[in-house]
Amino acid sequence: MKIYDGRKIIPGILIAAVIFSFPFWLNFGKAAVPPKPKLPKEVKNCVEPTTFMRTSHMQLLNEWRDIVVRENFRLFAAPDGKEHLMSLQNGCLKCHESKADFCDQCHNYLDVKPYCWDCHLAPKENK
Amino acid sequence: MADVPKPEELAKIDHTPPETPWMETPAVLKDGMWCYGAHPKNLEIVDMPNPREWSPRDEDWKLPDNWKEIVLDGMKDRLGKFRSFKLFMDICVRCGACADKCHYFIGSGDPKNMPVLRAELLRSVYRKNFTLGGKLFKKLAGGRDLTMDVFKEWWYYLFQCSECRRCSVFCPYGIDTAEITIIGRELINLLGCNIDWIQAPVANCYRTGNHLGIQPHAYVSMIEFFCDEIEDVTGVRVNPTFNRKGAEILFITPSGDVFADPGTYTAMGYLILFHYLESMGLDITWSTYASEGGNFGFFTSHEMAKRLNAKMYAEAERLGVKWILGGECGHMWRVVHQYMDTFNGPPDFLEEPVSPITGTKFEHAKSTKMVHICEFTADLIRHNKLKLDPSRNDNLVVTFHDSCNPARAMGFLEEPRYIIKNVCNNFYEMPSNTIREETFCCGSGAGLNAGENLELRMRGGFPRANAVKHVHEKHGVNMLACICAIDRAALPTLMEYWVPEVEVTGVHELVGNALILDGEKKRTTDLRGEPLPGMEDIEDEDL
Amino acid sequence: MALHDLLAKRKDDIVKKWFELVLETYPEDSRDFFRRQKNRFANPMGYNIKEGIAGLFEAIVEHDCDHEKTAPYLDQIIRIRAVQEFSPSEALSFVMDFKKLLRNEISTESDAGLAVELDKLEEDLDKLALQAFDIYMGCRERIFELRVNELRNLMFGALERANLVSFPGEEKEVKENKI
Amino acid sequence: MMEKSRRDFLKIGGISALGLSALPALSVLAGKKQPAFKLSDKALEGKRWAMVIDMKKCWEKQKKEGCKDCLLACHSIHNVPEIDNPKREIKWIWTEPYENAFPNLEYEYTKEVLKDKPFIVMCNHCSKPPCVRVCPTKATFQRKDGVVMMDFHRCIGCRYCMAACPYGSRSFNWGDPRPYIKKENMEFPTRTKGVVEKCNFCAERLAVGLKPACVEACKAGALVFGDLGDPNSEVSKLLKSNYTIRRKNDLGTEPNIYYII
Amino acid sequence: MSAQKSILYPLVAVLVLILIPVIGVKLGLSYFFAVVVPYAAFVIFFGGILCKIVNWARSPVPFRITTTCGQGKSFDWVKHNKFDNPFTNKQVFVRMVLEVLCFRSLFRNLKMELRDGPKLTYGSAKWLWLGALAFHWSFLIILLRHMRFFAQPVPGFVDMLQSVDGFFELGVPQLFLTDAVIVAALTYLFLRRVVVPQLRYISLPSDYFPLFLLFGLILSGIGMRYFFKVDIIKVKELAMSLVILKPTVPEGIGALFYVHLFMLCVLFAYFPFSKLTHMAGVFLSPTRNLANNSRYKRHVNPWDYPVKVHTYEEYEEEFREKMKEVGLPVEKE
Repeated sequence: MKIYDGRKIIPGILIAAVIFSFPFWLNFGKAAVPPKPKLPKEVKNCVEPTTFMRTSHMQLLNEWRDIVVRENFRLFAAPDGKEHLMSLQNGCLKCHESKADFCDQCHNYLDVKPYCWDCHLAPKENK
Repeated sequence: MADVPKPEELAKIDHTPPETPWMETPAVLKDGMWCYGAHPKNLEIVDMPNPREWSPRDEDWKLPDNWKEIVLDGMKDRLGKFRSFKLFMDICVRCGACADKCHYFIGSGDPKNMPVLRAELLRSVYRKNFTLGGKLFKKLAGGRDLTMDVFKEWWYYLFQCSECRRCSVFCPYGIDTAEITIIGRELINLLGCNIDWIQAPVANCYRTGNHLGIQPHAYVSMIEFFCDEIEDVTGVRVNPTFNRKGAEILFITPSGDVFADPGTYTAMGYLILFHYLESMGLDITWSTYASEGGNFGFFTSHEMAKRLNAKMYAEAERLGVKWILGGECGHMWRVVHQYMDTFNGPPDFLEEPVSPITGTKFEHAKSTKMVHICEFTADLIRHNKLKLDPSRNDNLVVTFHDSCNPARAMGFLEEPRYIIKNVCNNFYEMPSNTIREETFCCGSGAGLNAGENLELRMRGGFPRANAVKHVHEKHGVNMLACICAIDRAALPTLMEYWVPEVEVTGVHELVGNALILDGEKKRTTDLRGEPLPGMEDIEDEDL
Repeated sequence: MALHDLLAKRKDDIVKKWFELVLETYPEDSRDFFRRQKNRFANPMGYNIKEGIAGLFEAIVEHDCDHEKTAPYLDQIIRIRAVQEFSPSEALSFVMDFKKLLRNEISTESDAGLAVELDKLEEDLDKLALQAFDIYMGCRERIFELRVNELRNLMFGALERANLVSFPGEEKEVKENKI
Repeated sequence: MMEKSRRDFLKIGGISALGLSALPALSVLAGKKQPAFKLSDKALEGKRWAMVIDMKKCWEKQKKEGCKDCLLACHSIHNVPEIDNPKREIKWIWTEPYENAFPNLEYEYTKEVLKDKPFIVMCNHCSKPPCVRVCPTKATFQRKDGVVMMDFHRCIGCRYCMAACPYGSRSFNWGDPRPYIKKENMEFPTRTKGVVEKCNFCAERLAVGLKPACVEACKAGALVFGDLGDPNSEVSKLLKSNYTIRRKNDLGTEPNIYYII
Repeated sequence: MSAQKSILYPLVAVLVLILIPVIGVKLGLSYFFAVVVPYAAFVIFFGGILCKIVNWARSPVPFRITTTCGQGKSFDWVKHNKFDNPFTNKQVFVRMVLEVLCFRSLFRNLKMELRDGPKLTYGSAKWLWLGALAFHWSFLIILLRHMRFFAQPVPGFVDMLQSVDGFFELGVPQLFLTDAVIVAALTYLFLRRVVVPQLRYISLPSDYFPLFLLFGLILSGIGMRYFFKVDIIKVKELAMSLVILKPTVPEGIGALFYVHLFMLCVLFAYFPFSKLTHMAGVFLSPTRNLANNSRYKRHVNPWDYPVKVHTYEEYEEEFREKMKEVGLPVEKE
C-alpha cells in the first residue's frame, strides 16, 4: 500500500495521536486516588443529606448568602428540626474544621477554585 | 362576466417551486444554456470513445450499454489518482460560503449553479457508490443513484462552470469546484459527451497545432498581414521569424491572438515589442507547430491537456532554444504554471530563463523555463529599456480585468498593472470585490464561449459587466484591458450587450501603441487604425 | 394630484413590494440572496432591478412616462431578464404586476377623485408595457446579432473560402445542423 | 411570604435572573419538607434605623482622652484594613472637620465656634440613597428596615456608587486588603480586590440582637442607635427634644444620621 | 429529500439516541454505557480517522493546484503576498495556521464597505465566520476544560482556561462563557440552515444530524453543570479508571451523565464517516497546503504515463508542401 506524502502525513498523524491520547499517557501506570474529605467526628448530620450536599453544596451556599445578605434571615431549620447558622465562617467551618482537609480535597481533585476564600477567612490550620 | 383572466394573470408565471427537492428534480435543458455535442469526427481524430452523431436535446444520447459501469469505474480510478477529488468529495460541510460567489448563480439565480450544489451533483453519486454511509443509508446520507437523468444533469451543469475558482477562494477547506468540474468532465468524456466547442479546438489543435485549425502557411500569412498593418501605422517593417532553429527564445501565444479581433492587435503589440528589442539582442522565433498557447484539452481531461501541451517543450527542444516566452492567456498560463512541468517536464534541454536585454534571471521560473510576457515587459520597463509615450493611449480610459487563471492560479496581479500604468495615463480600478483574487469571470471560460449558449455567457458575465459599467459611468472608462485570449474573444460581446461604450484590449496592444520605435513615422492612429486625438496629420486639419 | 401625493408618500413601501413581485419570478431558494446582499457588485442583479424599479416608479408617479425618461430604467431590468430563462411574457410580466399592485394599494382609499387619475396612470402603464416590449425585442435582437457577429469575427468563413482552414474529415460540414 | 420575597428578589437581581444558580437548589429545597429560614429570636427589628450623634458629648471625651473607641471598634470587627495612603485608604467610620462634613451650613461666623471641629461620619443610610439607584448589579440595596446594604459577592467594582454618594462614605479596594489587616476577626469576612465597601450599620450584629459596634464602644454615650419608626425609641425622643442637623440635607437624600451640636 | 424530512429524520434519530442510555441504565447496563461504549467509540474514532487519512493519503496529489489569493512571488520589486500566495513551505505553514486557527478563507467574506451614506457596514457573511469560529473555539476550549476529569493532578493549562472562561464569575457554579457562546453559535449555525432558503436547499440530513447531536451533547453537559447535578467526584473516578485502563463504574451517577457520555460517543463514532472529517481533511487540502512555486520547482506526478502526441514529423509530413510555399524551414526536403 503506497502512501503519498507520508513524510508529512505520518508525523502529522503521530502528533495528532499524541495530542488526542493525552489523557492516556499522562496517567499511564498511575493509580487513580479518589479524594478523602475529612468529616467531623462528633456531628453526623449536615444541614441536608450527604448526597445532596455532595452535588449541590455550592448552590446551597449561594442560596444562603442571598438569603442572609439580602433578606436578613440567618437561621436555617433543617428537616430534622435542628437549627443552623447560615454562615460559611461561623456555621459550616465550625463543624468542618479544616478547609484543607475537607473543602480542598475534592476541589483540588476536580480543579475547582471557588472564590469564597477571597473574602471569607478559612480557619487557621495548626501548623 | 365570468372568469375572464386579467392581462397580468395571463402573463403571470407559475412560481411554485418544484415539489421535489433538488436531488429528485431532473435538469431540463434550456435553450441558450447549453452547447452542441461533440462531432464524431472531432472525437475520432484524438481517439476518444463513443464517437457518434448526437444532440444533447435527444432523449437518447447513444451511450454504450455499460455506460454506468464506465462512469463509476472512471470515478473510482480518479478517486485513486487525485487526492483533491477524493478529499473534496468527503469534507464539504455545505456551509454555503461559496454559494453566492459564482457568477452564474449571481447572474441567474439557478440554485444548481451554487458551487456547493454543482459539486453535490457528483458527491451524491460518490456517496451512494463509494462510502459506507451512502451504501447503508442511501438518501439519508445524501446518496443518489447514477441514472440517465443524473448524468444529463451533470452534463448540463458541468458545462455551466467556467472553472474560474472564485468559490475556492472563499471555501474554508479550499474546495475547488474547478477541480471537481475538471474531473466531472473527464467522466463525461469517457462516454464521448464533450461539447463540440471544446472538442473541435482539441481536434484542431492536435492536428494543426492550434485550436482554429490554421495550417502553417495561413499562420505565417496572417502574421505577415499584421506586419503590413504595423508598417501602415508606424512606417517600420517588422520581420518575425518562424520555426527558426537556434533562436534563443521560442514565443508561444494563444492562436486567438493571431486570428480574432481584438486579439490580433495584441499580437501586433508583441511584434512591435520584439522588433524594438531586436537591436538590443532579442533573438526570438514563432512556431507554427506549437502555434497554440491555449489548451482546450484542459477542459476535456488531464490526459488530453497533456497531449496538447506536449508540443511546447517538443518544439522548444527541436528548435534548440534556451527558454520559452508565453503570450497573454488565462487558462494557457494555468496549464503552463501549474501543470506543464509535471505533464511534460523536466525540460532539461532548456536553460534557466534570463532576459537578454536586462540580464534579469527569472528565478521563479527556473524549473519550467517559461516566462509570461508581462513579466518580461514589466522587467524591461522597470530597467528603463523601453522608450514609451503613454500619451498615445490618451484616447483611452483603461480599467483592468484580472483573468481568473492568472489571478487565482498564479497570483499574477501586479505585473500587468505595472505595465498598464506605464503605457497609459488614464487607469482606474474596478471595485475591490470584483478584481484581483476576487475577480469575476468573463462568463465564457473553460470552453464555454460558444455561440449557442450566448444567454448563459451574457448572464454569467453580468457581474463582470456590471463592475465595468460602474467605472464607465464613474470615470468614463472606455477600454477594458485583460491578459487572456478567451477574455479578448468573449468580453467584446459581453460589453456590446451590457456596456456598448467599452472596448476590449490586450495589455500588449497598449504597449505597442506607446512604444517609440527607431525610425518610425509620426503616429496618427493607434494599432486599430483609430485616429489619435491631437495627433492627426496637419494635412488632415487643413482639409 | 391626490393619487400622486398618495403614491409619493408610500414610495418606499410600494417599490419594495414591486421588487418582491419581480423576485418572485426567480427560484425561491435564490430570492433571498437577491434581496439581502446589498453590495451592488456582489449582487448586480438585485441591485439593478431594484434601481430600475425605483426609477420607473418615480417616472410613473410624476406622470412623466416619456420614452426617453423611462427607457434606461426599463432597459436596466429587461436587459437582464432577456438573457434569463423567461418567455417574453414572463420576462415582461413585471410591468403588469405593477398594475395589480397599484390597484390593491389604492383600493383602501375610497376617494372618488382618484378614479380619473387612475385611468391616466393605467394609460401610462400600458404605454410602458409596449415600450418594454420594444426594449425586450431590442435585447433579443442584439443577442442574435452578437451571435452572428461572433461567428463572422472568427473569420472562419473568410479563411475557409480562401482554403486556408482545414476541418478534420469532410470539410463542408456546417455545425448548426446538429441541433 | 417567603416565596414572594424570593421572587421579588429574583426580579431585581439582574444577574441571578440568568437563573443559573438560584433556581435549581431552591426547587430542590422546596421539594422537601418546608424548610425554614428564620431570624434569630434575639434579632433587633425596626422600621427605620437611625443614629443620633451628640457631638458635644463626643468632643468632650475626645478633648480629654483623644477618644477613638468607636472608630477602632468598627474597623477591627469588620476587618477594615489600615492603609496609610489616603488615595487607597478604606474607612467605614471616621472624623471629618465641620466645614467638610457640613459645607452647606458653613458661613462666615459659624467658623469661630465650629472651626475644625471633628464630626463622626459614616454611611448615612439615606432613606433615598442615590448609591442604590446607580448600582448596575443591585449589589447595593436598601433593606426594609432602612439599612443601605452591600452584597459584596455581587459588587463588580464599577464604582458608580462612589460617584453617586455625596458623602464619600464608600471606599474602593485597589488591592488585596488582607496584608493591611493587623488582626483578622475570624467571624467576619474580609473584602477582596476590586470591591467597594462601606458601613453596614452592623447588620450582622443587629441580627443577633446587638447594637452597632460603634454605639456599644462609645463610653460617652454620644452615639445613640434606634428605630425612628418607634415614637418611643430613644432616637425619636432625642430628635423631638433637640435641635439636630443632617449632612447635606438639601440634596434630598434624607440621611438617617442626625447630629446634635 | 425535502427540507422538512431532512430536519425531522435526524431530529428523531437523536431523540432516540438520547433515550437509549436512559433506558439502558435503568436496565442495569451501566457498565456497557460507561465502559464498553466509550472504549468502542474511541477506537472507532481513532481507527476511522486513521483509515480516512490513510485513504486520502493513498491518492497522490498529481498536480500543484494551489489557489492563490494574493500577489505571487516574482520580482524583488513586486510586493509578494506571502501568506495568501505562499512560495516556500514556511509560508505555507503560516497560511495553514491562519486557515486552521482563524478560518481565513471564511474571513475573506468579511468586507468592510461604505454604503448608503457614511455609515460603515459589514457584509452579512461575516456572521458565518464569526459563528463558525465561535463554535469551533468554544468546542476546543470545552474539550480541554474536560481534561480536569482525565488527569490527576489537573494540568495547569486547564486551570488557566477555567479561570479565563469563567472570568465574569457569574453564578455558582461559575458560568463558563464558552457554554453560552457555543449554544449561541450552534443555534446560529442551525438557524441559518433553516432560515436562509439557499442553505435550506443545499442542506442534507447529514448536515442536521451532527448539529442535533451536538445540541444533545452540549445541553446535557450544561444541564449537569448548572441544573440537574450529578456527582462529579464519581464521574472523575469513572473517567480516571477508563484512562488508566482499569475501568470501574461507581454507582449512582445521574442518568443525565450517561446521556452526555453517549452523545459524545455517538459523535466520536460518527466522526470518521461523515463530513466532520473536515477536521482532518483541512490539513490535506491541496489548494491550500501547497506552495505556489510550480514554475520554480518541479512537481512530480507519480502515476504519470506516456500519452500519444502528434509529433512534429507527423505534422511536417502533412503540411510540408504548404510550409515550403511560404518559406518555412522543414526538416525533410
